[in-house]
Amino acid sequence: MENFSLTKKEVEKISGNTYLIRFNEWIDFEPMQFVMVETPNSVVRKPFGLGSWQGDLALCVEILGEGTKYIVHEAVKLNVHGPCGNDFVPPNKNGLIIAAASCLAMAHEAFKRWDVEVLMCSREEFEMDVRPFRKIVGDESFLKTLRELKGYDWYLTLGSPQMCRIAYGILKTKGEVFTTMDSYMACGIGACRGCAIETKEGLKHVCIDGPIFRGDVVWI
Amino acid sequence: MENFSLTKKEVEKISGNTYLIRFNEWIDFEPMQFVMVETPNSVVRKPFGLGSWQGDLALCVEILGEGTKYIVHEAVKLNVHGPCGNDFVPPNKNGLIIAAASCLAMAHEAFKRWDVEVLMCSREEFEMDVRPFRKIVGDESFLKTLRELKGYDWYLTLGSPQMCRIAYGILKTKGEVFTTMDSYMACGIGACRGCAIETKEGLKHVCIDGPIFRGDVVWI
Amino acid sequence: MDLKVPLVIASGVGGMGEYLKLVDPSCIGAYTLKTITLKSKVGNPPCRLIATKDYLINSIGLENPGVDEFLRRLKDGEYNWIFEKVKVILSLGGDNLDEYRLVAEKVKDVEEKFVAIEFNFSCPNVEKGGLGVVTDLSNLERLLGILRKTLKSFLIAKVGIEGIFVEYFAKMLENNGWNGISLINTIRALKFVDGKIFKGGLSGPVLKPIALRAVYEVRRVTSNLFVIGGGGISNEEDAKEFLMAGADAVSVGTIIYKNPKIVERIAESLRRGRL
Amino acid sequence: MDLKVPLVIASGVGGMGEYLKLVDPSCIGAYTLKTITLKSKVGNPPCRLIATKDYLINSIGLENPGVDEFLRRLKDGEYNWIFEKVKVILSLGGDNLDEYRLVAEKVKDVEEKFVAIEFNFSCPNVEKGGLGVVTDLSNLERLLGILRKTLKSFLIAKVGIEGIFVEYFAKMLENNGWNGISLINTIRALKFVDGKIFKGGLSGPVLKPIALRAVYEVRRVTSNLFVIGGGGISNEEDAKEFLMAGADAVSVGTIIYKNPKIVERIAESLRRGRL
Ligand SMILES: Cc1cc2nc3c(=O)[nH]c(=O)nc-3n(C[C@H](O)[C@H](O)[C@H](O)COP(=O)(O)OP(=O)(O)OC[C@H]3O[C@@H](n4cnc5c(N)ncnc54)[C@H](O)[C@@H]3O)c2cc1C
Ligand SMILES: Cc1cc2nc3c(=O)[nH]c(=O)nc-3n(C[C@H](O)[C@H](O)[C@H](O)COP(=O)(O)OP(=O)(O)OC[C@H]3O[C@@H](n4cnc5c(N)ncnc54)[C@H](O)[C@@H]3O)c2cc1C
Ligand SMILES: Cc1cc2nc3c(=O)[nH]c(=O)nc-3n(C[C@H](O)[C@H](O)[C@H](O)COP(=O)(O)O)c2cc1C
Ligand SMILES: Cc1cc2nc3c(=O)[nH]c(=O)nc-3n(C[C@H](O)[C@H](O)[C@H](O)COP(=O)(O)O)c2cc1C
Ligand code: FES
Ligand code: FES
Repeated sequence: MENFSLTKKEVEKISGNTYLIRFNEWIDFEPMQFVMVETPNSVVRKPFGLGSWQGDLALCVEILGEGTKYIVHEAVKLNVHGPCGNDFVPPNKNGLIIAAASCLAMAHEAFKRWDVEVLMCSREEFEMDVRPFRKIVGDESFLKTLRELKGYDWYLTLGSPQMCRIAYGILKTKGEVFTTMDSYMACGIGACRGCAIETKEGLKHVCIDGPIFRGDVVWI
Repeated sequence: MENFSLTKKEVEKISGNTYLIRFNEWIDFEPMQFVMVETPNSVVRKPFGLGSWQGDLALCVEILGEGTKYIVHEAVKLNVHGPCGNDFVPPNKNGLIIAAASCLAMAHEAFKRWDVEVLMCSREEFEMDVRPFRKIVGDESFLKTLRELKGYDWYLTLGSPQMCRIAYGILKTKGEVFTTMDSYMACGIGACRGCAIETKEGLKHVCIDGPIFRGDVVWI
Repeated sequence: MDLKVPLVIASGVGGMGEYLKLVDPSCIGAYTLKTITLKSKVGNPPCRLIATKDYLINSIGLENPGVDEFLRRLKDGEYNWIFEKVKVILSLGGDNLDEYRLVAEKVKDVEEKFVAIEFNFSCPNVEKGGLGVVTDLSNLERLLGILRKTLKSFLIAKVGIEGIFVEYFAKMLENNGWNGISLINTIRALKFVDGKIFKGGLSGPVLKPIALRAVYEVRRVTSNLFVIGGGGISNEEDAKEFLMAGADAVSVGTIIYKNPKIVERIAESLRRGRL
Repeated sequence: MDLKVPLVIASGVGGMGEYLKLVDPSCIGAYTLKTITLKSKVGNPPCRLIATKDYLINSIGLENPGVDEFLRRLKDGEYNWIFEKVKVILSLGGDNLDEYRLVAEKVKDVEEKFVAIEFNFSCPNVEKGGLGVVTDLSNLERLLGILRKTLKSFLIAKVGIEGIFVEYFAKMLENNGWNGISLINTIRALKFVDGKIFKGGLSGPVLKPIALRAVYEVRRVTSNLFVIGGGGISNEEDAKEFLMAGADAVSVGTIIYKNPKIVERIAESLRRGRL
């Protein structure tokens, strides 16, 4: 856990409103860990999953509001702290990551370390080469592909709560499902107690108990 | 008293940080009345003396902070209300107006209506043709000229509190002295009671009792 | 209280009707006059104002001519033009509990001119009175009873968030037969201006989340009181939120200084919302 | 209270020492732990936070393991690493006056580990207790006496601006032999988020003018109390203003979320100011 100042090296559009940002600096992290990023539009920092691309430290950011717009289009340097959250230790078996465009860099680092397959999903066409990953574009295709999936022991879904929730509904009978959980954060390090979510095992804190949870613990 | 929307016609630098702004619209007013101008940098409007130049309605604005900067450099349209304050009825005698650059347009309208002489003062060189008015540049020259003045029955000083205060000290023995008074304002129309100043005759309100006061009432 | 638009001009901000020159009177449900106290007050020494884009701090100190002079002017017809244009709420205050009682006595025979009488229990800018009265709860409660008996009017208390919880005050009002509560007044604040201390009451946009909560908490404990909600209302959306939080009408204050026309826009949106 | 830098980390914001990983401990005069209550609390249901550039509203609800579990962890050495790095202030709370008394009893034999003990009389996010205790003044005053007798520590009260005037509370503290007062806690607030009501305590920059005034008013009536001033401090200038308004030390809260390094800058400026 440390303070870092990251300088942007390159910004590329992945698809839709989602961008890949590579940095000049490197932070040591484990897959699924995240950083808290300062933006001028909020008194709290905002969480973004750590990843890599072409050997550089990378964040993927979907523009939703002022903060993400700032990160993608305005910032030159970012004040961040991290790495936050737990690393995820995948079951020692045959798994698949299903990732939204905003989780490309996260998925990529996991792919490198775990030797796992990755399926990249997006509502809009990809405008970037995301090889070696397979691409799925559009809701229909997403649902169809997920329904047809077989042969994996576990799945890890990375993306919006809605996407992960839907994927869980389809995949829960096919293997163990793990998922990112979303929560409003202030500290990212267990201090503020703001990132609580309700789970079957009681309240959990996304920043110190997550960010990855078992699907059957957080959803019915 | 009305709401107006003024559109800028032309902005010219008078001297230093002070600009003359002419507008496409006209507001009927008496010399020395002012308008309250909305700026994005404050929850209250700010007062500026009404005047004219080359037949157009004009305000002269010295850039001091964010509000005046906005008015001069950014605004296209200004929301204002006015005319506020009393018109000043000059003694029916031989008078002189001593005006800072920020009061050029005010002085000009008074000149037109009252057939009075005007002395324009500025710390910095004039960058605009202020004819037919005589110019005084710099502190020394200002003090010297004022000390040498004679032959007027009354004087009206228009400018910063400091300038008017100093002028009063020099002129008070030479004739009747009238002066603008400065005060923080919220409404400009007598509602908020915020623009109170202390005078020998008790508290006065610049917006409804002024903006012009007799020097010997507000100063020793 | 029957208002054609659920919007009132907050006390003090609009002085003695001056903004009727800049805001279409048909947009105003009621116009609250500047608080009148038993004795005249010259107010606080200048400087009295400091503003930023997010707030205004004022230190007017209830400058007003006192109730006797006010009544003289009223009887002389000086305010007739206001009554011709809008419904008027009279705001009253005093330096101590006794003065509240006395000022109420004084206005007894003109009370029917006003759509409501609002007692200001929360002016932060006077040494005595104003906020001070809420520190003596049992006497305050007794006073509420006396004022209720003295006047037949629709009685409103103007309450701030300091010194006493708004919901406790609201319960007391309800128990004593009062009709309404006006929330919130300015909050005591301090700002350094060129290294010097400037003290006054905070108003404007920064108040909104605090004022919304006050309205909500009061509405939770009382259903009878007419709640006038305000503090930081700057636009149509803000006004709607106060109604959603439980207010029966909104009050607009500081925003009128930024742009009187916004009051008309807010009124228009409230009218449409009612249909 | 002897602090090498007149800067404390505000209770709750810094959890149980987590920010010692991101802020140089030598910059911190004292680190206040999250409020510990008699019974454990799971806290409020999510969502618990909403932020803008001007403020944070939190609805944590004093989530904490309760005093017994806290003491177990303390005795097991779980917090030793904190004590090795900084002076620590313990923050305590309860659901009613009795629980304050009981929680004080419980910590009696560990009190010398802390540079001070702060009682939180002002958490706006719990239904009972917190803010509620200030509504019963005579019992509150009695409690202050009892707590003073129970503990030998440097005793601080954390006070908000609602329910009771800060200066009244300060006088009560002084009369009962307390050592300090920490001003201000969050203010109850409400925000509509996607049309839904979100309630919590307001912190961050918007509090500054209100908090400065609270410090000023308290300093006016007491000279003995150690005043920790905070609420909206965002930079060196803000911190200096709190000292100028009468604080003996400043507390930093929400700003640590925006940038932990700012705490170091503020500390540095305070250190320089002392020379
Ligand atoms: C552990 C974690 C990892 C994440 N990783 C990524 C990522 O790699 N890429 C990505 O694009 N997004 C990621 N997100 C989501 C991202 O943090 C939000 O989209 C971002 O904060 C929105 O900021 P904004 O200012 O643009 O939006 P706003 O306009 O402020 O809000 C838009 C949405 O973002 C949410 N949000 C705002 N502030 C916060 C905050 N402080 N904490 C959490 N949520 C907030 C709001 O609830 C709202 O729904 C992650 C979220 C979490 C919890
Ligand atoms: C009756 C009257 C007529 C004026 N006419 C002119 C004029 O013709 N030309 C001109 O250049 N200036 C005039 N001024 C001064 C002008 O109003 C201020 O310079 C202006 O408000 C500064 O705004 P700002 O945002 O740039 O400055 P800020 O950075 O906000 O403050 C700079 C200075 O302006 C003063 N000020 C800020 N807001 C107000 C306010 N609402 N009311 C009064 N003072 C304020 C502050 O006290 C401060 O000293 C007049 C003032 C008065 C009282
Ligand atoms: C300049 C000024 C004068 C005020 N005078 C009074 C007053 O005399 N009586 C009163 O009850 N409230 C007074 N107030 C408080 C307002 O009525 C209102 O409650 C407060 O400003 C909060 O609302 P706002 O944020 O919409 O302005 C005054 C406020 C301002 C800004
Ligand atoms: C997330 C969060 C949790 C808090 N928890 C506590 C707490 O447990 N005890 C307490 O006394 N104050 C608590 N506070 C209040 C802070 O200590 C501080 O008084 C308040 O936030 C105002 O200061 P600031 O504007 O610098 O944040 C909390 C504040 C926040 C934002
Ligand atoms: S974000 Fe603060 S505890 Fe998780
Ligand atoms: S500016 Fe409001 S009364 Fe003069």
